[in-house]
Amino acid sequence: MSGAVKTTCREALRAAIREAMQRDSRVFLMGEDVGEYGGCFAVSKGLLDEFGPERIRDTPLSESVFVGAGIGAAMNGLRPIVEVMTVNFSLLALDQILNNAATILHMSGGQFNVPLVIRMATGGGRQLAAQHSHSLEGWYAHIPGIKVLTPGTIEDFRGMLWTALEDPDPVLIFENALLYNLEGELAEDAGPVDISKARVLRSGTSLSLFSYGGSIPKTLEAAVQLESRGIDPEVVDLRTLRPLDTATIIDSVRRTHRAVIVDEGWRSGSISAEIMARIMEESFYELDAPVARVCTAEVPLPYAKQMEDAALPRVETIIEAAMNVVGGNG
Amino acid sequence: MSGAVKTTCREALRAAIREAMQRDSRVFLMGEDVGEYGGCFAVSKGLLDEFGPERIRDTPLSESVFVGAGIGAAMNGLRPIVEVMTVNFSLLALDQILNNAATILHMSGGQFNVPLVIRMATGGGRQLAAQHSHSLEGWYAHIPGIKVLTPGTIEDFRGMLWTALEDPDPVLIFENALLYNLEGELAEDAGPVDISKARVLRSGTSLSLFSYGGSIPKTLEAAVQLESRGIDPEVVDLRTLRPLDTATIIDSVRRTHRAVIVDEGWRSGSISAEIMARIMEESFYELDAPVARVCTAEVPLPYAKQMEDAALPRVETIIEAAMNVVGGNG
Amino acid sequence: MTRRLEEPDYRRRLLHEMVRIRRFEEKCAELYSATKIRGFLHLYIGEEAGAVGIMQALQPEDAVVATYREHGHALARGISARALMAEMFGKVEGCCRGRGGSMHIFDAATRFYGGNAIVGGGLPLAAGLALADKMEGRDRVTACFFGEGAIAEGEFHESMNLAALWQLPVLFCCENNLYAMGTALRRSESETNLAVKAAAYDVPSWAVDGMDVAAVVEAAERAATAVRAGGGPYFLECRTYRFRAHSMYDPELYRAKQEVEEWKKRDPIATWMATLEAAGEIDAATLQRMDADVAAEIDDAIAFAEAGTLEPVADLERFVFSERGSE
Amino acid sequence: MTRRLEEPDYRRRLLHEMVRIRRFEEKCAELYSATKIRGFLHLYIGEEAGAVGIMQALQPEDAVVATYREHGHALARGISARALMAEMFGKVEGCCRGRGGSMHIFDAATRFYGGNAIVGGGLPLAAGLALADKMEGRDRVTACFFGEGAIAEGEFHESMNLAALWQLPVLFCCENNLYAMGTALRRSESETNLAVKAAAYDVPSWAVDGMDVAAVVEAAERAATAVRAGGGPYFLECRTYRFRAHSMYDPELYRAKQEVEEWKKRDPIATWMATLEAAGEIDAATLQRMDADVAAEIDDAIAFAEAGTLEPVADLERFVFSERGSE
Ligand SMILES: Cc1ncc(C[n+]2csc(CCOP(=O)(O)OP(=O)(O)O)c2C)c(N)n1
Ligand SMILES: Cc1ncc(C[n+]2csc(CCOP(=O)(O)OP(=O)(O)O)c2C)c(N)n1
Ligand SMILES: [Mg+2]
Ligand SMILES: [Mg+2]
Repeated sequence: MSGAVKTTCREALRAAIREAMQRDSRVFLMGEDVGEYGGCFAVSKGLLDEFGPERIRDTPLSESVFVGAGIGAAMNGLRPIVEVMTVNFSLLALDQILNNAATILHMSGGQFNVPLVIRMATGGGRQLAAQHSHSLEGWYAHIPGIKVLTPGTIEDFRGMLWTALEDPDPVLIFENALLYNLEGELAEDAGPVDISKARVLRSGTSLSLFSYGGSIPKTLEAAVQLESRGIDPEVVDLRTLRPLDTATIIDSVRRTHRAVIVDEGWRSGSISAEIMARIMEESFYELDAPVARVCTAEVPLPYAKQMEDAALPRVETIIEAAMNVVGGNG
Repeated sequence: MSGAVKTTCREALRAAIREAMQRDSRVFLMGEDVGEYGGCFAVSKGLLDEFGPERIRDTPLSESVFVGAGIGAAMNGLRPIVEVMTVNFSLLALDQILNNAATILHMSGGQFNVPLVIRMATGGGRQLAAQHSHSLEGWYAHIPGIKVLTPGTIEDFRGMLWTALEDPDPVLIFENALLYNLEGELAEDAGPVDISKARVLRSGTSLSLFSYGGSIPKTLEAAVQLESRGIDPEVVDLRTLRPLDTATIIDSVRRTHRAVIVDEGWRSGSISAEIMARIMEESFYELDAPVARVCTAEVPLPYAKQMEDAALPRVETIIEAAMNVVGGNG
Repeated sequence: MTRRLEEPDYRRRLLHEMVRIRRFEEKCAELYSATKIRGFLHLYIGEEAGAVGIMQALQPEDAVVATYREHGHALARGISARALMAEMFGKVEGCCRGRGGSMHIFDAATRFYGGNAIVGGGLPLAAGLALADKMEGRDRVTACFFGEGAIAEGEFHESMNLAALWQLPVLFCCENNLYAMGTALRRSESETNLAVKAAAYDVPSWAVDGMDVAAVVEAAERAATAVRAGGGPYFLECRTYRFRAHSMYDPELYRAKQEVEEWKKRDPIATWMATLEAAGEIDAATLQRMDADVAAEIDDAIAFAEAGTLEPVADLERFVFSERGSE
Repeated sequence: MTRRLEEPDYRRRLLHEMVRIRRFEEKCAELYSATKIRGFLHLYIGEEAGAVGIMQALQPEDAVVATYREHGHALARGISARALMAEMFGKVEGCCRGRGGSMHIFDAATRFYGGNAIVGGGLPLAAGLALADKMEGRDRVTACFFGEGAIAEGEFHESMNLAALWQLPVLFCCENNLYAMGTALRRSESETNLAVKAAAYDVPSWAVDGMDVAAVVEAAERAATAVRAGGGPYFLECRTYRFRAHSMYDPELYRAKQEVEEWKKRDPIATWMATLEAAGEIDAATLQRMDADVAAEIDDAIAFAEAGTLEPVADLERFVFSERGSE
């Protein structure tokens, strides 16, 4: 392995896009303000100069058509990366995602696959209030026919796009906007990553903490603090919410017998609920205590900081849930 | 109580709409083909003649604007019933539902409520294939700020609309299209129903079968067949998927110690998962076996009958799941 | 473009194509009553000149996007009656293994990209297909069919704008049959002159009598030529009428029988037949042979569909994702 | 409509209104840097003549729907600087208890229906507000503000059509500042003459110099009068320009400094001030008093916001549903 460089998730992602465009002339990026503006999160900054307006393609404010156009272009030989600025606006394109992208391969009897990558920023925590703070990746994971990726580490910001572009089917990548500035070390030759597996970020024996995306840093921090309280948590980064890597989840629970799920989605009908259901189905008798979840409160996220903080998963609430699960009747 | 009349869910619903319009001049019905066509499921047949085109209002094919217009009209003193022909088309209006209807009251600090009722047909089983067979009511139940009703009995087809129209906040009613023709007895003076409670349709001791909407008849049939095998199932009609009546669910589980959930949504991230999570959270130590679920296979629904049948919950699959849960390690 | 339209053989072929679609669908209606075909069934009867005429302007490498009312387009595009009928019978020999049914006809060989049952849902796809062609420098056209009802959907607007802005080779084919289910155009659009819609995007447009197959051929060739030459999208309005109900469940309360009868006088098949007869280009014997050929083709398709097999339920989860081996 | 525009008092009031918005927002920018205001902050600086001019044509019982760039509209509509500033400070004394912030100003008293942060998301609401007024026979207007970028969204199209089809009393106010974030109009619309968009729905339209407050007042009064008289919707385009970045995060790579400078020469406040001065309707003393008044009002608003309290987190779940007692 070559040396490591210090970088950010934003830079890692930009490098991934650049490299994909260099590697494969069929790849192009399209979305609102990806070009002249430089990307609303500066992810694509500089790429317009490098690749020109044909391949770094600014779109009008028309989420439904540019997502649908991505589907059509993918079906006709290209490898589009469609950037929907944030998940909040993706609702306008949901018909295209669910009724076309996710459906056409099956419904056409296997004739037409849709090798499309859709990227979007997700998550709260920036005081952007009710219409700009959704975390709907767990919700999207309900839809058969798509894959749902949620990078939570710099390696995945670097590597998931590559793997997604090699996938013959639609892949949605949800990038928690708070992670773009996250710094870390990345191998100089960092490349594609396996998206079929969850990853144990920290081995432990007391309980399993399952998390993904923007909640990973919080969960790792909670783990550190739990350790200082004499608890030895395992931290599992789910990474891909659809298809879920149930095997890794169950394997972890079989070893720790206790679990907490940390998830920035609203609680009811969250991906946490699905994980609890799978643990119930596959390892009920291994559990020493009911699985707990730390989710976002079931409210439209408010602007005021104290209110938003109260609504979102926090290090303290993760610790509290973990303590309850560990201290519980076993 | 007065006498009972034989009727269908369709007739009961039409009677409910008619009565609401007679009772309250602020109520009107709007949607695609609700007027001159007579409603795509004939629910509103005859109402145009009775109430005229101002109050039985045909809309263009513009789901987003007519749902949004329902929100605006509700905020400005009216009581619209917006009919989105089927849930499949509601995706085009999801931005309005999630970012406006569900959000405005909270985000405006309690200033503006949205007393809107949105009705839509839902469900598969009619060989309408991948784009016309969704069951997304459980998915909608993820959204804070709305209520999600799923009538599964003739009483609820008759009564839920009334209660929904009295609600100050947005209420979505999902009508399984296979139930419109369902016949039954209805009290002549049938009126509004409580939407805050699940209902035990059949008391039993061996296990709890939780279900709603289009799966109710199948679940009741499965219960009859289970009885003949010496099993005594309780059948609980969830009725309202948001907010879920957790108390009734937990109460039933505390009595039966075993449960199966029957749900026409796709399995991963289904409302079944949420119910399993709540049972895990609130009555884990009461369970004698893991809760099981019977959901729709995770595929876009195919046209061919044998394939669609294989994908949907069936009486046999419910019985099989129940037998497993009852026979399981306890 | 005039070249072929003057050849009697070609003119007879147009008739044959329309008759084939008509008879095929008449059979479908019977087979629906006989419960051989299920789900929704939307007939194209009365509108045949549109699909037949427009397909004349397409090359094999062009693409087609259609709606749930697409049997005519599928047949005119070259999907076999066998594959189509087997699809409607839900048999694995159907073009989509019986998974799509009447509303979801897909065919890779003829670049037929569905069969879309969401009104307006195909338009963004068409823009994307054309975008890929343009970016790859291919001289292809994507013909996108939709009803006038779709014009009220935001997706129509977004698609027209994108196609015009990026000068994409899309031939927008609006089949204006005056009704969207039970909703007459004037109750769905504040401006019923559809050319003005195209003007809002600076897209050239042309309205053609959709009951006159020759007129449609000419208009389509003119439009496709412009698109293929890199002139960006084109909006073609086919003014037509559906003779049957919207679907098999429609009681047709919203229009007068008289109105339907008036339009039937302009039946595109009868009219074209009369033209050919008047020109002495067709005679009773030819017509009889044509009818017999069509009947034989359809009988064969039905027999094929009947003899077809059902997809095994074990295959239910195949093609949720691609089968990696087969890439 | 000329009546008031000739009165010096009224003309000075227009200036005062614009200055008030300008100073308020200049303070907001400072307070953002001081981290008193957080989240997104979109300034209206340069566009003040639009909100001020159009609000002149509205009555108290009319309704307003706006976007995330709505401080100017909120102030011009009569929401107090205190309630607005406290909202941006996230205080419970803010018009939305501090829950909405800059992008979500709501106020029941002035019928201000948001503050919508989804581009195009307010247009359907406006149609619905107007529908209720029409059905109830009330002579009210709903003014709906949106940027030219929203025209690419399907919701614009659906809303214009519905409003025109049903002749709803909506005053569509398009604030064309030539950019949607970094996307210039010509890179977002194939047809940049927005009047043609209105024509596609048979909606009367008028384009006005949005840097000239008197012109906006006249145009708005003409339009609102037509709408109030039952003539259906009206499309008013305000041609304007934003002098500042799109939001506090925008590096403004997409436009030349020179272009911004050119537009600044047409600053609606400076221009109007010059007009009043030239007419001898305003002098240095009056201007000084005006500045002082405005400064005092804003200082007071900031002090009010500073002194405000934070909503208790225990209230987080209040108003997810209505509080039944309070109905
Ligand atoms: C988004 C959406 N809304 C509603 C429907 C139900 N629906 C199916 S066909 C149809 C009428 C469409 O009319 P038009 O576009 O004119 O096509 P035509 O049927 O006349 O060929 C409607 C409302 C649908 N399929 N999709
Ligand atoms: C549906 C949607 N897509 C994207 C965005 C991100 N966004 C916020 S403002 C904006 C530009 C809007 O431009 P315009 O409508 O012209 O209004 P202006 O900001 O110029 O006042 C964009 C793209 C959004 N808020 N909503
Ligand atoms: Mg039509
Ligand atoms: Mg703008």
